[in-house]
Amino acid sequence: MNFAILQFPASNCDQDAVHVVRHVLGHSAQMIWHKESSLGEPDAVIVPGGFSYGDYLRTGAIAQFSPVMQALRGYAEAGGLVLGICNGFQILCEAGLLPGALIRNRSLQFRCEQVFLKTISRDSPFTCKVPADKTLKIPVAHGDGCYYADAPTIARMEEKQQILWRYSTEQGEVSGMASPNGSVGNIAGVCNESRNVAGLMPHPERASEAILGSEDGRLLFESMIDWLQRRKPACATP
Amino acid sequence: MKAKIIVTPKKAVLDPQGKTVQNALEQMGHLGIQAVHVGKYLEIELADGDKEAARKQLDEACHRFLSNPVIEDYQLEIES
Amino acid sequence: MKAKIIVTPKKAVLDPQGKTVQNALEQMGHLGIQAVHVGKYLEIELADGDKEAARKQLDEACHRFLSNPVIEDYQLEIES
Amino acid sequence: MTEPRITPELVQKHNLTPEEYEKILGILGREPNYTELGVFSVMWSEHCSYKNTRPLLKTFPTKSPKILVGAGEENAGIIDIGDGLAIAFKIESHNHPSAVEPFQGAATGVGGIIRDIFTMGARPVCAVNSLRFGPITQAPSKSSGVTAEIANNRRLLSGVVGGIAHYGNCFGIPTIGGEVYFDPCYEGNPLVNAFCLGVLRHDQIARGSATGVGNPVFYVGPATGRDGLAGAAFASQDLTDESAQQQRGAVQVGDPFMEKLVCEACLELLATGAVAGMQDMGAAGLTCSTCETAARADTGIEIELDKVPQRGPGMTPYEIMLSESQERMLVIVHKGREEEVKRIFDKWDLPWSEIGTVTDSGRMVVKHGGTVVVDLPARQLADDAPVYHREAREPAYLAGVRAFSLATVPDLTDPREALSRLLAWPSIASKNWVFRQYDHMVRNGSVVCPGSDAAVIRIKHDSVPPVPGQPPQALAQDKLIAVSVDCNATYVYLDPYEGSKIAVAEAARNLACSGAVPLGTTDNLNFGNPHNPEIFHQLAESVRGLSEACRVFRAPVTGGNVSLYNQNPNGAIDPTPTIAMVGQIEREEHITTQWFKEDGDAILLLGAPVDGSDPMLGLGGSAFLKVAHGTKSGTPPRCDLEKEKQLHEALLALIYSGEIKSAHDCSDGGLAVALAECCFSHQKARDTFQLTGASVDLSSVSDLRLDALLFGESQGRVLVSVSALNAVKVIERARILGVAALNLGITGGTALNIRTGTGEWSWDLRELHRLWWNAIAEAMRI
Ligand SMILES: Nc1ncnc2c1ncn2[C@@H]1O[C@H](COP(=O)(O)OP(=O)(O)O)[C@@H](O)[C@H]1O
Ligand SMILES: [Mg+2]
Repeated sequence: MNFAILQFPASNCDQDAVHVVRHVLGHSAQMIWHKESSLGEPDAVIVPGGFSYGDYLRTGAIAQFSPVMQALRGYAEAGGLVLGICNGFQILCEAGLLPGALIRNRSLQFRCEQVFLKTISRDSPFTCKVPADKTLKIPVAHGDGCYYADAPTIARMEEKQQILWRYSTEQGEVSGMASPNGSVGNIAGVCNESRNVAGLMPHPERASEAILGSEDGRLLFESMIDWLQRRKPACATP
Repeated sequence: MKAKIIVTPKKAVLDPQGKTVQNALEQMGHLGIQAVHVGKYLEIELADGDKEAARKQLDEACHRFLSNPVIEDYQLEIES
Repeated sequence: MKAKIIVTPKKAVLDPQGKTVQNALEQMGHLGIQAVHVGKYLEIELADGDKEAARKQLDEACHRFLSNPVIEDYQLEIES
Repeated sequence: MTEPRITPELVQKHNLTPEEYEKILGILGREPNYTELGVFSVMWSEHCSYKNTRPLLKTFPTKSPKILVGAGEENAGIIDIGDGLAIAFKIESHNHPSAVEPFQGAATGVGGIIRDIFTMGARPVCAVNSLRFGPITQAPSKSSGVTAEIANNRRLLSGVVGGIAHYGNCFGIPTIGGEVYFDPCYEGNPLVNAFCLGVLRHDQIARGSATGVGNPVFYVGPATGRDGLAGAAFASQDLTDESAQQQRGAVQVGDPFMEKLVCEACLELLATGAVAGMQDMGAAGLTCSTCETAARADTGIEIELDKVPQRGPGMTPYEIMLSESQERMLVIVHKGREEEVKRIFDKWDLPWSEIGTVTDSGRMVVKHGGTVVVDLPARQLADDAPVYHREAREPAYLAGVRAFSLATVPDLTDPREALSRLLAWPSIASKNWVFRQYDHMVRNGSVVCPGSDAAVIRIKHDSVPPVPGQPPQALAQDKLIAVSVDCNATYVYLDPYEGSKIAVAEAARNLACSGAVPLGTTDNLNFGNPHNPEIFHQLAESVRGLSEACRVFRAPVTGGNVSLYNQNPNGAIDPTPTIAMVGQIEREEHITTQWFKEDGDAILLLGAPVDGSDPMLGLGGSAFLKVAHGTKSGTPPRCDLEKEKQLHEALLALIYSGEIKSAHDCSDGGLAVALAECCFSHQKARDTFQLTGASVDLSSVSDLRLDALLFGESQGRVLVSVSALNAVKVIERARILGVAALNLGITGGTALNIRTGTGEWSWDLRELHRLWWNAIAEAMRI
């Protein structure tokens, strides 16, 4: 598979995503500079973490106007797979490709720690390979990770099973203490209605190798690859 | 010309910063504080010109960019 | 009563956020922008009472912790 | 515009002595003008010239076959780590700016040290910090309310940590470790020492020299403003209300976003081969970077200030030359390759300007509005600052603290409360409130995160800066680098020589506990005013101890930083020579962490349980004496360097043989605190801890005071756990390797149980852990 990884000024997890795609998963990865107006023809796009534009004004606010985002919109509308991680999630929300917004952590402090995630819907290209009942250990590192959407939006997302992950305890219990940021309903990651665009605050690319303490994050990438492989013959370009 | 923009969190949105400031003020002995909201303030210095055109342009920017309508409201004011 | 507080970076101090927003606005096609300053806005809802006393108290709070006098200026306004 | 006339008062205001001014007149053969005086004052400040410490610093060991760039040659030293790869690292202080504005002061400190590293051509891959503040908790005796001092110390802690987090997180560098101590001596004068380490290939080393006559000089980064005017000079005088007030008008604000762009652009640029030399504008900004690059290359440099991007109108040459606006670089480019440079800066949307050329005149010439405003000999300015051999006198307080005897302190009968109090004491308590605010995992290399003796990162092949047109070169194997930063300043206060040896020994011991062999050291000498002979004595004795210890551990000093004048109205800080030591771990299997791994393992103590030849039995200057008896006195533990070295080598040999499951050194709080930390320091995830109980029996160590046995801080001790089946074998091997080893007990259960000749006690681990884990957060919540 061929992954495109967007690079904004002050993306800083871009190389981490490339590393995991190339050297852990053995697929190909290409960095796309934000001033490009075309994505090429990737099988999937990752919008990586970081502090695009220094997180000034609002996280992800400025990046949404980069030329590459126009191309990304088209790509997503045509059904292409897009995964936003951390700052990437914030950018996708700001750009309107995902519902909701991410606001300051309730503690008002940055938080970097391992958390556990419960997968809420396994019916998506990002979760299809996650075993039922498995909690995922994946780290977070963010200051603005508190997910917010108004009640009607949340209700609609729940109905359409757009909530993919919630913060939980190791045993899979969704409790307030398990959340590092105070998100509505402990939401850690969501997808759009057509399920081809997803975003999450935790960093699966930092949990893809045993030496870093967890390999659970790999399940997300492996889900995408599996889904693409199954889809590929039917529709060559999404 | 100068544009002044105030961006505030929507009332329904959690405002932990407001809450923290309120607690701190109360601890300092301030009485009768009913609520605190913390938002952003932007000041934009503009070349002199058509005020109404500037307002229109900036209103658009506020809506698309300077505030996020999912979580925030804004007020725009232009002074000449 | 309502207190409105605007906190802005001192003019002599670098405002990287303002500069970045200015660049973004220019890239989006806004013309004639000479400077952008990004600060904080606080709104404090107060029980009705002595306006001057409230001002004095809040002025103190602005100075002590609502703004950072080393790098920021503030304006305090009280409406009844 | 008229410039001030040079008067003796003006010279004095620039912190130059009449003799120094005479020397300047001698060099120039004329009077300097106002701008030139400013240039001399910053270049000849302690911060830039090391005029008070140079003779001392010369005594450091600085050589080893692995050193590629040695101390003092460039902005940071460089050490070979094999396979054509190398690391660059350095520590630097930002104490005074942090006292004035903690958030921005600490943030710009991080920014400055990161620039020092990528200036060398290295990609910054991790950061570490060492912090000191006044107390953040009230002494238990006076419990009502919080004093203004304590409130202020908390404000400083919160600001400094916030600033480090802001800058490092946004830049995208993992902050993987550090230390935090609290002591009244730092009230009003906190210490903020920031360390950064970067990686590069040998052929990527960049030099800070202006070579090639005729080469153009580029300025890149944000416009120059009036911020941080003469910051180097500010750092080189006592911190007073007045000096702080002055500096307040010109606080530097950090822009990590800009720094990230500058770093990426510079690394990309270096890879093109178009760069002849590069230097960051740190302390003394444009002044220091121009004259130092010219001095190194033995050339001259000429710049035009009209071409320097400026933030506001009307800046004077004096202000432009002395500004310390952040995130700026000076780049000397091979003539004819300017277009490549412009293309890369434009790609990253960076402001840049061509401001001058390299000349062969040996002079630093600055023009403004067509006239020459500075014309000085670059080399003499950079290298000929006066050197002082200051007077040293043994401090009077030492006699008093040496006279302290244990006989005046009654022994403990029940240690339960003492251990709880020590674990909740902020200097010993978990620092999670601090490091959870730092992104310590970005860059996918943090193998051992904050919470163990040393942090460990792996360097994978894509950690190295790029080579154009080439895919990242494969590495035979990832490299593993360990870092520890240490200094127990109380020991240094009580005995500058012995205490400084301990700082180095502890750093080396922490590395050994993680499975690493030392490669090199960088030090940050934080002291008071060197004009005071007693302080100079501390400094000289400290350097003697550091040098000796670095020699023994084969950890040569590759660079460092001196921060003097750390005083507040109550006097000087405790002498604090912070040591950051870097080591290498040969193989992944050797990485060792401090916490117990499972139930049923044997707990062994390597090293003698107590140093019997120490009259204070390890209690001098101990955390226990401070917490339980409120005294900071006695002679500190002795440090037998040869014995230490033998211990580290034995520990490493045991780690290599695969026997060691965990290793943790005994430091602040002694054996009991170290044991507790082994039981509970492993955090699996947020709010999810691994608690592994232990039952130990110390009754074989007879004839020892209970407080000394449990809380004494004798040096040269490490707690390890091994599979119970291997215990006898490991003890035997340790003895063969010349190290005493004692089987203390076994892991397991939910309590820490300790038995001694006089009694048996038990602590509930969850309770102990709660105290230790939450102490700082609880103090900071108020
Ligand atoms: N300022 C800090 N930043 C990051 N990590 C820190 C900081 N202070 C302490 N830590 C981490 O907390 C752990 C315990 O620190 P410390 O008590 O100083 O250890 P030791 O006594 O073994 O040197 C270490 O892993 C250290 O890196
Ligand atoms: Mg240790």
